Amino acid sequence: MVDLALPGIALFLLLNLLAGMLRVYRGPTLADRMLAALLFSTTTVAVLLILAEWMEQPALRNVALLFVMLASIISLAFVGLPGREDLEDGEQ
Amino acid sequence: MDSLGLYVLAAAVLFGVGVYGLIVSEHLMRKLFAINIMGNAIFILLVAASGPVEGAPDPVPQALVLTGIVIAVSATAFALALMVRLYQETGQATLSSRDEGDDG
Amino acid sequence: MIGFLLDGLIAAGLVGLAYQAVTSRSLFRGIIHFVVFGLTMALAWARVGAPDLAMAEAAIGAGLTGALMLVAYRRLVEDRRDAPVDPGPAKSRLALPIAIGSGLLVGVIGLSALFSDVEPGQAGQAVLADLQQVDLGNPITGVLLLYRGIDTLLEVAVLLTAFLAARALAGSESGTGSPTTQGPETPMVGALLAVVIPLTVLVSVHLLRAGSYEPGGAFQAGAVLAGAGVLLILSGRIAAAETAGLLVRMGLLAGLVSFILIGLTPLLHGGPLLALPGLWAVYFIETAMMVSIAITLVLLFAGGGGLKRGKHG
Amino acid sequence: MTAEALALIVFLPLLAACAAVAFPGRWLGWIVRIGLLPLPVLMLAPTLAVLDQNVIHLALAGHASPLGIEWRLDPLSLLMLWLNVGITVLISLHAGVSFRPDSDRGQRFWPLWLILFASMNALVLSADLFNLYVTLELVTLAAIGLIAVESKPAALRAGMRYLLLALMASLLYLLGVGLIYGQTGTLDLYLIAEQIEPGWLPVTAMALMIVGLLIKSAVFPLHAWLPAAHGNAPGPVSAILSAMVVKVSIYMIWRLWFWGAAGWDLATAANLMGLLGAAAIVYGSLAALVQDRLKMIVAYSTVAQLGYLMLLFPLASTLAFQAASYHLLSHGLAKAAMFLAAANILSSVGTDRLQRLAGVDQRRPLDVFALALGGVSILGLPPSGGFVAKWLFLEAAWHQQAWGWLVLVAAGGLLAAAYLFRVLGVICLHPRKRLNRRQHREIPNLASVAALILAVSAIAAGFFSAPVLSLISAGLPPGVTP
Repeated sequence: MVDLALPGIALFLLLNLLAGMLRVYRGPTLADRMLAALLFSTTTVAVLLILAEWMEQPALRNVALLFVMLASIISLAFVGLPGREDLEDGEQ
Repeated sequence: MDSLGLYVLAAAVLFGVGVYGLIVSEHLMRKLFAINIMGNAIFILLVAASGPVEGAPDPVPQALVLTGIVIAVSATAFALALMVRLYQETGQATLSSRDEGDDG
Repeated sequence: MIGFLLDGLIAAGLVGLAYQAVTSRSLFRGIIHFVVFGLTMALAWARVGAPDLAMAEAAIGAGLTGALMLVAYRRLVEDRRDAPVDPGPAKSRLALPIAIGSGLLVGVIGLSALFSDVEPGQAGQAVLADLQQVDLGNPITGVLLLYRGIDTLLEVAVLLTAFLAARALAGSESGTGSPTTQGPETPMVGALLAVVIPLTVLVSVHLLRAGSYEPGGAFQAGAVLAGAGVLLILSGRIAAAETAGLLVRMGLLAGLVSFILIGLTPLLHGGPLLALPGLWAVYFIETAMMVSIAITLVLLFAGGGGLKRGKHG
Repeated sequence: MTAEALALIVFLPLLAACAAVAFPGRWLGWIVRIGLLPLPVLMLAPTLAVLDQNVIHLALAGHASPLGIEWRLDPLSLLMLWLNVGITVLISLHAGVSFRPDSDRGQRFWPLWLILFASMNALVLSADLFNLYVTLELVTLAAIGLIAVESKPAALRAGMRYLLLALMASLLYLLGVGLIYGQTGTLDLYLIAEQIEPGWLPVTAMALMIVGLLIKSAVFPLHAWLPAAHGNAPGPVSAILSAMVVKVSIYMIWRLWFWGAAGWDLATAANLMGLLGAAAIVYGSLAALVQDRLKMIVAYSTVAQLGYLMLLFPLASTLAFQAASYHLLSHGLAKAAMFLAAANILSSVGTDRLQRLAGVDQRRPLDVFALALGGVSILGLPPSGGFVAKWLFLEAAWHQQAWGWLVLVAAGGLLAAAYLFRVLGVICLHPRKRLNRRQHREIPNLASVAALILAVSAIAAGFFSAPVLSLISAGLPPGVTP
């Protein structure tokens, strides 16, 4: 049962991601998309940590670490986009 | 079929999506998405095409893909700079107009 | 079985995201999908037993490429508000058949390559056999620096060339301004930087050191370090300058020059070209490459020839 | 000695490029000289070694293949190396004037120029399929950076189209490399040749790599990007693009075809390649005939002349090898001369539209002379280098009783004559002098002298063919019998 638990959780988290992606896809506001994208990175970190245990590849923890660093950078890069409201208007 | 086969199938579809995007997209940045997606598809095939060595994946194709990723980002960065410059000069980020006879 | 489900989900996600990236209505959304595609790609690499590639893809393929795309998008929007940014997709009757045809072709090639009974690669076997004599735990770092060093050397040259070519384009006109965020004075940004910058440096040094015995290495570490630089630019602490100062230029070239010079030294006493004189040389070159990669990527992001203190520096 | 010389031939220009980035300003001129001028002298050691031993292997980092990467110098790669060194140094004379090292443009130009030079040297030496991919990417990026260095809209657009196609081409090549590694477990071209059997996967892999390289070398019908890119680049860049950059990928196809797939029966595919070449010759020449800009005419002429290099595949004899290699050499020299001359005329008159060039022979006699001499070699009149190449092609076709190819080579010469005489006719035979004196801008003599030296070398190549031809016949691929 235990060997099913870890991949099961990973699968569940991935399904969560899929739901999150629906938000990225549907929007409607940029904030929704942003939050979904952030959710994506945190969930991926969790998936990677679980995979590290399950696949017995401790190196994947380093990958997770890297994801955490990237999340902060990408979020600031998103926030830094200027005039995003009128962009969104123009493109919808 | 094992997991690697699944990823090879995904790579095939990704390549198709990339080709489709390359043809359909007018905007240069979308063309770059498409080329990068095709590149990733090929990277998957590169790793999948070689058999394991002593039970572990062969390190050589992985090193090649690592090199490939860095080259892809270099080319993409330059292409983006070229696109921005083209846009500043012409107001277009596409290749649609044909004025090659221009001797500027 | 459950692993197969997991892989199926990741594979389906890859395809969906890729399709969204190339066809989504707005370009901005396309970029988000592309970045998320890259992150999913990293998961896929983790699943097929390639953690080095997972790291490289997450940091370079998704993170920095995404950041570069965002900043390019921003320049497009800012430069000419009158011109339409995105003309939308073209109609082509041939697109779908060609795409399906090439996808099928690649699929047939890939599957038959996968299921043809391949021998273990001679090169891979030789690498693992030779690494027994060297105290280097990560075979990929071994391939990159000891056995296929010239690939890596030229790869660093490719990155430098991309920067030089992009710099040669950047005219004196508008559009070279650094992409700072709107509210760098807000206390949150300062606090974020105070935490994230030292952490980023720490993580990159960790990844660099890890590269000798487990997945990691100069490229991944350099990309994370570049992330710190990108943060500093976005918060207005540093900005693009017309020309590079001496320090930036030295950092830009450190990797390539030290690799070439160390690679040439064996010739002085009749040794083979590019034979690194010891593991210290591997570490030295990797460190120099990390610095060069980080600075090159930051300069590409800043969109200028050099760096200077920013408005909020 | 040879190892040291080869190392410097690749790394000296690369180090000079780094120095040019590190110390911009007054030192740049000297850095460039140090990076370029010792190269012809350094070439002597490898040349003597090849004359002595025919083939030189150099295992980089002391690891022979399959573990490491090998450099391999044989007569064909020696010829390419000499061609690259010679043409680059001569074009650099011109670039030294048109991109003065102390100017802002010069500082953007020279690092990329040096990297392009170094990367082509590295490409010619490499015998490793993946290393070839890396060097080819370096060549492409540096070349496109140079095309766009003046940021004219037409050049930017041409560069962008070139870049997208080149990236796609690299992906096809890379997929082929991956399949080959999966099948053989090695990346060294010569080890692959021993192990690979013509099953459907290896054939597909070869086909993918060759199609990718055909795109990069702009062989008909994949030539669409070339005329715009070569016609809109700055003068020295057009010259090196036509003289060397497209040739190195054709060189790679030769390597894959004749050395990599040595034992395969490729008769049908070879005829197909020959037909592509034939179509390139006819289409390129006809397109050159209707262009109204001088540089575009020269660029379409490149499309046509590349077709001759494809005739090697169906003919595949000693004579054909000598012909194709000599064509590579003489076309490189002649085309570089013509592009430099055209660039001089363009920057002097302010336009290169043909109808406005009437009477330019009185303003720029040296450039028109260089253009004419280059043209003589392109259309294969004796005693030029081009004549030797075309004569050898005719002889090769004659010996194999391949009458179709024979007629094609002869007709190609006539077509070339048509578009070149059109150019010279407009420039020199004109009822009244229409060139406005006020539009005329002085440019330094050295720019014209560089074009003239290249043109004279293209003619002189006709007199000194014997040692080169015997060198080439010493380095034939395994399948080809003398």
